[in-house]
Amino acid sequence: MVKEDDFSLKQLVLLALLTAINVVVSRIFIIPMPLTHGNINLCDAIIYLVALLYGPVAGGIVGGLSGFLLDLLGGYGQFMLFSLVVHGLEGFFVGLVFRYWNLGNQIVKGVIAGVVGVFFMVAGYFVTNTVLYTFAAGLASLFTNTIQGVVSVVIAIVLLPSLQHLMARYG
Amino acid sequence: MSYLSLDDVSYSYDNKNNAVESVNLEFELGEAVAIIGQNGAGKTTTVKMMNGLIRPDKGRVLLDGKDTKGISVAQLSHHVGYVFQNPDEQIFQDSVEKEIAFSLKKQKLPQTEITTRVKDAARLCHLDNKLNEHPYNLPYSQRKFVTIAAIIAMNPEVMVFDEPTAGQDHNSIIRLNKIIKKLTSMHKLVITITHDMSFVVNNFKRVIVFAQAHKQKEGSPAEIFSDESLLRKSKLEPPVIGQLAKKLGFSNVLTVTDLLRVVN
Amino acid sequence: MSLIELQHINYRYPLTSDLTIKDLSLKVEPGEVLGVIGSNGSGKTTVCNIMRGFIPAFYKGELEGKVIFEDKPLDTSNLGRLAQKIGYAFQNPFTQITGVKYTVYDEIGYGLENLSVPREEANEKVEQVIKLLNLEKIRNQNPYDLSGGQKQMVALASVIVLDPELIILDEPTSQLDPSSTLAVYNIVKNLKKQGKTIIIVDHKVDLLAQVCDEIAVIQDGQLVVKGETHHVFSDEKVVAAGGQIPEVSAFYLKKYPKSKQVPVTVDEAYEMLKEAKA
Amino acid sequence: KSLYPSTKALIVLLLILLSMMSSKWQVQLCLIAVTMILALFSGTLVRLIKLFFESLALIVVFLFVLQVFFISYPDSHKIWWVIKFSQTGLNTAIMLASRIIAISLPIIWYFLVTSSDVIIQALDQTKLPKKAIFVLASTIQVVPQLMWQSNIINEAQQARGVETTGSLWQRIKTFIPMMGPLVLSSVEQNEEKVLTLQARGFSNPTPRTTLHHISKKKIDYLLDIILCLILVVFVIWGGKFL
Repeated sequence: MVKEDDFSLKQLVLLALLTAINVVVSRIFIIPMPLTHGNINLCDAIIYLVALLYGPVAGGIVGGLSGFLLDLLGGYGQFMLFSLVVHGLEGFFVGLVFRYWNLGNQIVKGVIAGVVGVFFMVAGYFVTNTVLYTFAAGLASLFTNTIQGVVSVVIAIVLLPSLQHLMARYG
Repeated sequence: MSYLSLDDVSYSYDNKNNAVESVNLEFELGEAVAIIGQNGAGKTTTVKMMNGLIRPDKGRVLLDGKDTKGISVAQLSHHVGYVFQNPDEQIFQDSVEKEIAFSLKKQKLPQTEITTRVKDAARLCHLDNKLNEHPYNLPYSQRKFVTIAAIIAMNPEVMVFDEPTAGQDHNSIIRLNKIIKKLTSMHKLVITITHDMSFVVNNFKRVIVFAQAHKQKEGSPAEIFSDESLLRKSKLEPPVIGQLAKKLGFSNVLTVTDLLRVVN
Repeated sequence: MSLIELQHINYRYPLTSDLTIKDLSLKVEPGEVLGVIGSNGSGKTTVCNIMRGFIPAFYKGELEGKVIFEDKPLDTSNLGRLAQKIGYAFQNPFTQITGVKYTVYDEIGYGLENLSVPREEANEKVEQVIKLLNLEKIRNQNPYDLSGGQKQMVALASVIVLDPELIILDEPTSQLDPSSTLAVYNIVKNLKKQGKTIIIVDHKVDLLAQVCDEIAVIQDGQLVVKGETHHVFSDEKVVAAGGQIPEVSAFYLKKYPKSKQVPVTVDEAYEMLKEAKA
Repeated sequence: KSLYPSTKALIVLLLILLSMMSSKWQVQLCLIAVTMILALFSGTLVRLIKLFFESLALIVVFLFVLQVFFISYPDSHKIWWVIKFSQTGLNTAIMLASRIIAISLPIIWYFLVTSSDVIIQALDQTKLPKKAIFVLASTIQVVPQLMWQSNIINEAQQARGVETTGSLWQRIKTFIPMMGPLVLSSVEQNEEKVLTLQARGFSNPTPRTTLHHISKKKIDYLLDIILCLILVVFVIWGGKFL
């Protein structure tokens, strides 16, 4: 896991802040999606962005923690612990692929990292729904979560350059 | 008929205690008015009614004779500009120029019009050589001028400043002073909430005092700061020169120039 | 012997071309209350950051010159440990809530926990500070639910409770209303009585002049003048440097130009005017 | 209610595990009853039920209706158009609904009887790295703070002509003006926040002390042991009963 001095205090405060921002943004901005009878929120997009910008560990922490807190605050207590793991892995692997797998230009890398992330998220919730409910519920979640994931990857890739710009300013 | 009037307005945040109770106010174009009082006295709640951010539970807000009920904040913003206390709650563009131009672009004004308006507003706020800077590279006090310029560029008839003097140094306060003079000379109505009493006596002819959700009194600085019981009730202190003048036996003297005159 | 001394400090922030601080030297004696004034962007906050060791330990950039604290070069290797020696409060009340504690009481005690103060002693200290700053009413509230003025008081309390030798207050009242501002200054007066060394940056010169033994004026990263309060405000250099002087001093100077000593409070002004007439 | 946080967590964990291991709705009902009793004793029953209806009831009903009337099973018979009824569906639906309720109620209950400051306090006393605790604690506290700030930003942007209500497209357009200041000012304030923590001695190397201490009582330890035993028993022989 993380060694004590792997994270400076500055990064630590930033992680907490990013997680909080993710929770707030995901709760405020909900895009109604006609196709899925549900909503798309920006939670995954922000997890991808954090992972792309700050690497696997940050992605994992922000992902896991914000998934956990969102379910807690949203009243989906039964999902809470699963989300911690699923979104945590999602963020971690997006960061890992993007940072350490040399695949050419940033967009290609971002897309591939994103696809890996979507895979973890979709598979994770398939398992979650199967365990918690039924196999059918698991299957049903595949479709909605794939849409959620793909939209998130697109949003993340679009916003990435301007945020990299911002990050260069604040370090 | 005055340009902006609050007609017996009341408002409460929690349905129990009124934050503002039965307030009547009339404003004309070309005026500069200061609103003073302790935090929690109802100042901000009152001015937020002027641009519709808060809708009165009771009473009406009339702009140019028309009830503002049912007009959205965004629409009202073309007539009533509001500068929030903390500039960081509205700045998001990556240059001062874009930040000032943001609302104008939303209105789809022609580019030449936008350019002149941005330039004029920036010049008034001493930002003309900062237009290409990132707002967050500027110190806090200058970011505040960025938000002031952004509202001035929208060219509304009424401008509300919420504590523009907080955190400002001597020169910036002089600059604010000039901005307010210029705006009133352009026949604008300027309403300012402030805690700085010497700023009040040096710049405003009309002062409104709030305490405990009520408008306590309005009048000239001299009328306000000579009313001992009012000051006690609203926990206000006259500016130091006023205190000194009183000790020396002069009433209604509030500024350095006035005191010099009477002493000599 | 001085408590803290800056010797020929030059400092440049990263990615900037100009020096923010230029050859600045400054001494603060133990028990002294020093007011620092100057226009925005003149480098006041930077000077405070250097004294607290935030520069160079947190903000990088090029720092030249020496900072001597208690006769030794300031040890900036661990900023946390330094908290027992130098207290620091900021301008913005909102950033000064740590966010990890749920009551004012715990927030004030957070520093003591970090500095390994034993439980009983820590609780005693927190109680004392709560009494000193009159925070009884809000002790069980969540710090985030407080007003700006109250937050600033809690921030001050959190610094005072660590009982540091030197307290640096960087524009502690700029976002506060008049009654909260007065409360902050009353605390400073109290600390002064206890013999604390305090450095305050503020634009409210009328209040600053009442508590400060000395005033330093900074312009463009340089020390323009430093001296005894009543003398400093008679110095033309202060106004020339964009510094504000107390209104009563300004009045007195206009009435009696070329005075070497000016009043800074209403009472002083009254006395001095009476004397001058007589 | 006055139990130690981790003991309460253990109760919740046990209830959830049992619910997941079991495939009988009767067992689920028992578990729900147990939670209700717990809530009754801690004086939170009314709020528990209220919260349940606010958050979960709709989903439960939705799933129930979906299972019973829409999903095809071998024994489905058509009622009208796509609506059909099946006994298997009904059984599955009862099972599913009771399980969701059985899992989520204990969790809601836990957060009703355990305030987050107590959880943080308990974590503080463990040997977990203080940085991890810091991230968790500060995130939980900052969320409402940011929510509040986003309201002010909303007002500030309306005041410069941004329409924040209306059509979907209208609201998407407000995204940048809303999020920009929120992110920028938070990041901007980040440095000062870090320095504040330093000024409170955060990175002091000596071990932390704590102002308060909440201790495990005998009953906590006792319950811990009993709960673990129950768990072990069910894991080994549970299959037969569940």
